[in-house]
Order: sequence, then C-alpha cells, then structure tokens
Amino acid sequence: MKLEREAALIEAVLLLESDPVDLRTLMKVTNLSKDVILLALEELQKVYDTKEHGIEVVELGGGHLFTPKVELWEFLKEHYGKKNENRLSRAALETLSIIAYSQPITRGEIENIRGVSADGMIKLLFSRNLIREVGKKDAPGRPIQFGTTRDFLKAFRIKSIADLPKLDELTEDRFELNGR
Amino acid sequence: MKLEREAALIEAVLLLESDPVDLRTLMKVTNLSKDVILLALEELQKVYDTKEHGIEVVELGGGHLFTPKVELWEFLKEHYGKKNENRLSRAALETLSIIAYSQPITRGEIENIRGVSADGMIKLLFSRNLIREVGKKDAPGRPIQFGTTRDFLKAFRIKSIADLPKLDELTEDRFELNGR
Amino acid sequence: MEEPQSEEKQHFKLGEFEGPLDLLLFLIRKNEVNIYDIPISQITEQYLSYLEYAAKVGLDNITEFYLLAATLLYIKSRMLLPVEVDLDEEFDDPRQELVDRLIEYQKYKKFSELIEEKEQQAEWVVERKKKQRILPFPEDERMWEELDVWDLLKTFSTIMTSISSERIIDLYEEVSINEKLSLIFEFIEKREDFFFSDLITKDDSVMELVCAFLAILEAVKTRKIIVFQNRLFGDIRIRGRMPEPEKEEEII
Repeated sequence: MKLEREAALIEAVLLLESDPVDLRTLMKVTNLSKDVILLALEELQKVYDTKEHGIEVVELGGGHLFTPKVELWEFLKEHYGKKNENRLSRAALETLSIIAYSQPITRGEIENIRGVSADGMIKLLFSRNLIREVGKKDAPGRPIQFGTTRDFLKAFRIKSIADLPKLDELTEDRFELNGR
Repeated sequence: MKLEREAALIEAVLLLESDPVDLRTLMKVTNLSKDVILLALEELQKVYDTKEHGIEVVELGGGHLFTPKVELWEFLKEHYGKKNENRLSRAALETLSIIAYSQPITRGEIENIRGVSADGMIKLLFSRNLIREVGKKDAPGRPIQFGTTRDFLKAFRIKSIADLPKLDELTEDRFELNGR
Repeated sequence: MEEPQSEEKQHFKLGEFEGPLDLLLFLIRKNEVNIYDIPISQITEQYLSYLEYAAKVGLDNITEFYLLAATLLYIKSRMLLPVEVDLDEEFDDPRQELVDRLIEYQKYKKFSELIEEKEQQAEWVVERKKKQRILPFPEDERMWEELDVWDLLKTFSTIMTSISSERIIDLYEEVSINEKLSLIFEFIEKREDFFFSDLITKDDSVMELVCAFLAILEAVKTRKIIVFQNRLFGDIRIRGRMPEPEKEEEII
C-alpha cells in the first residue's frame, strides 16, 4: 500500500496524460528503468483497486491510463459519456476480425477468406484508424500486410491483441448448425 | 482514510475535468449537496496529502483539481512545463489583450480575431480570475460577453480600463487612425 | 445479426449476406445438412436460384457470387464423373477445398461476433477531456506580474496589424460604446453609484459623450443599472441594479 517515490512520479505522469501512456514514454519522461516502472505500475494499480477509490489505473491499447471505475460510469455518463456512434457494419466487423485474429495478413488473404473484395473495407478501417500497414509479405509482388492499431485496442477496450476474446472449446467444436 | 462513495464519484469527476471544477459544476454532475461535496473534497485532500501519493487535490481559481505535487515538478518540468509555457503564455496574452481592448466581447468574436478556438484560453483566464462574464450580447443565441475583472486591473496595475494605453500611444503606430 | 430467415420466406435481401460464402453457409444451415457431406446439386440449385433473384432485382456486387457459383457447378460436374479407382480417393473429394474455406470462414464469423460483443460493450465510454495538461509553474505566475499594460497593448496592436483595415475600423466603431459599457460595469462593481460625468474621460470629445450616453441606454435596457437625475440638465446619477432573483437560484 505504500507508494514509493517512483510510483508517485508515474502517478503524476498518468495524471498529466489523458491517453494511454506506453512504457517507452514513461521511461523517457521519468528516466526510470523498465522494471522499476512495471513494479510501480503494479503498485499503483493495487492502491487504486481498493474500493474506496473512484478511479483506477488500467492497461489499454498498449499503455496505462487513469480512468473512472466502470461502476461509476452510470453516474458520469450524462456529462462525460461519449456514445460510440459509428458502429461498424457487419462486413467491416468481419474484415476487422480477420485482420485482428490473423495479423499480419495481406489483402489477398483476407479476400480469400471472405470470398469478396476487401478493398472498400480496408479503406474504411484505415480511415477509422483501426488498422495499419505492418510490413510486406515475403512473397511475389511483396504485398502489404495489415495489422490492428492501438486505436483498435482502445475502441474495443482490449489490453493487447493477446487479449482478444477466444473461441471457447465448445464453439470451436467444429460446425455448429444451430449457431449463426 | 476511507473514501466514501461520494468522494469516489467526485474523485472521478476531478479526473475527467482538466480545469478546476467549481462547486456548482460538482453539484450538477454528481447530484450531491454542497455539504456532502465539501466533506468529500476534504476527505480526498486528506488521502492525497499522504506523502505516498504523487498527485494532490488543490483549490485553484474557485475550483478543485488534481495536480502533481510540487516536489515532483522538477522531474516533470521538461516534458510538461517549459516546452508549453511559451505557447501558452502568448496565446493567453493575445486572448487577454483582445478581451481587454474590445470588451465586452463574445467568444465568437475573439475566435474571429485570433482565428483559433478560444475555449481553452477563456477557461484559463477565467481560472486566473482575469476575465469574467459581463453580460449577453443582444444577438441570435445571446452569446456570453466577456470583460476583464478587478483582479485584471490589479495585475496590470491600472486604475480602471479607461487607463489602458491607447493604440495611438504606441510610437510605432502604423494605423492612420487617430485614436478612437 | 438476426436469426436466419424463416423457411417459408422465398426471398432474401443481398444485404443479409456478407458474401458468397455467407450465403452458402446460410443454405447449408437452412437445409440442415452436414457440412462435410454437402449435397452439392441441391445446394447449387438453391444458390443459383438466389442469384437469379438477386440479378432480377438488380442488386450490385454479385460478380463475386457468380464466381462461387462457377466453383459449385464445377464441383457438381466433378461429382458426376465416375469415381476412378484410386487409392487416394478419400483425399480427392472435390468438395474438400470448399469445405475447408467454409470452415475457415465460419471461424471468422464467430470471431466477428466476439468482436461485435466487444464493440457493444464499448458502446459508451467515459473519457477524460483531451487537453494538454501543463504544470502551473511558478515562472508562469511571474509572467503575469512582469507584464504591464504596454505588453497588452503591443500584443493587441500586433494582432490588429494582421487584420485588414476595414475590419479594424469596424472594431473601432464598436469599441467606443463597448468601452463605456465596460466602464459602467466596472463602476457599479466598485461603488454604490457614480455620475455620468465619470464616464467622460476625454473632455472635448463629442464621440465620448455620445458613446457614454448610448452605453447608459444599453445598460438600462439590459437592466444592469438604474439612473437618477436630480434636476433638469443636471448630472445623471447611476446605480447598479441588484442581480435578478432567478439568477441567484441558478447559482445556489
């Protein structure tokens, strides 16, 4: 429960930044080593996790940030809530999940899976800053490979792509005729 | 040391706002009574005063806000202070001079002159108690008009706004106008 | 997103299918057949009749649907060929590649449902205001102390030089009355009452008088002041009005 000097400094940085702060930024600003920062972040999370606090330190989109606890959102919604108006179409969601779960992936590979041209969807996801180019495939024509962005993680409230929801074994169980 | 639910909610509001939050806003957002809010603020201040925390709740410009503790400033200065200071001061000074010389003036009129949004600067000048609302313009939407405060007169050591130097008193006067 | 269309319904809208594989999956599900043993001619027939309908109502983007139709027809024809005696027979099911693709696609459909759930959960966000936060440094405080009115004037004049002269004149015309109005507000804040003559800072200016007078009219109109005059042509005494009660309520 005792915050060290290092944790206090990181606490201050998290307050000053309104977007998730990644490790690199924290290292640059605080001049602390990665290990110290990770420990301090853990300590901070522990302190704010206690139910007395209305805010907490969460990891989101590859960085840490202060955010009001979810259970307070209903009281804050009216004044600070932002509705996510631009829901993605099913086609866009399909394309996005293919990219998210199979990154890095080329346009051709996406089209192969969906059976339709992916041009429009890729452009759309690009313009929403949900995907980005991550490299070129070592194959003829060196096609561009796509991956998801930090904004994607933020928009879907996912800590990291390792944190993408998994199919549980039941659903994975081959072909479910009653499912969708 | 135990934060109540109310304090937790106020803690969250202070985090969400970037400028000092006054009592009226806190009451409106949280639906709590003035007394409860004052108590909660006191409680919050006590919690964050403990030396383990790197941030604190301070009262500034008629409102409360979270801010990094003073003893950490030297470590944060490089990234969050100086660099922005000049930009801030110039923009603030520009906005203030427009308000001083053209009061009463609406936000729209200020933005018209400076060509950029004046929201942040107006808030800043407000928090420093240099400007205030002086009325509403007799125009569609009845926009708020701003003017300078007595603190402004004090800060600039003039008796009254009638004492503001006139443009034609500037030696390098490039206008052909002979005063007003 | 919705349950599959009921069996009786003959027609479906193209919008319900994200592509040919989606349509094919739908047909397989609707017919409750085993995906590993797709009755190709039956499914192909239904697939083609859908395409016919889609073409009739002039839906666009059906090229890709035709592509799969060709594949289906090809598979169908291969199925009709007499089975060659071949040891590799079981690996040579002409449907195999299509089945693999369907299963792969089905997997991603599930994934996209999971992602959609995530999206729904993230429908609302409570975010901090996006703003550059800076530290209130002591130097910053000093900045204000070190400034004097000339800094204000210079800044103002610099801003004004970047504005066309017509706009400057416009501004100036307003400024005089506004200036007097501001002066009025300043006075009512400072003292109980003051006189019209207090508003005149340059004695010989007619504009001063006119503007001061117009400012008083404006302030009376907006109920900011009350004016008194003891005798005809005497000086006008001005007093601020108490704030209106409804405004008080708003504050408390």
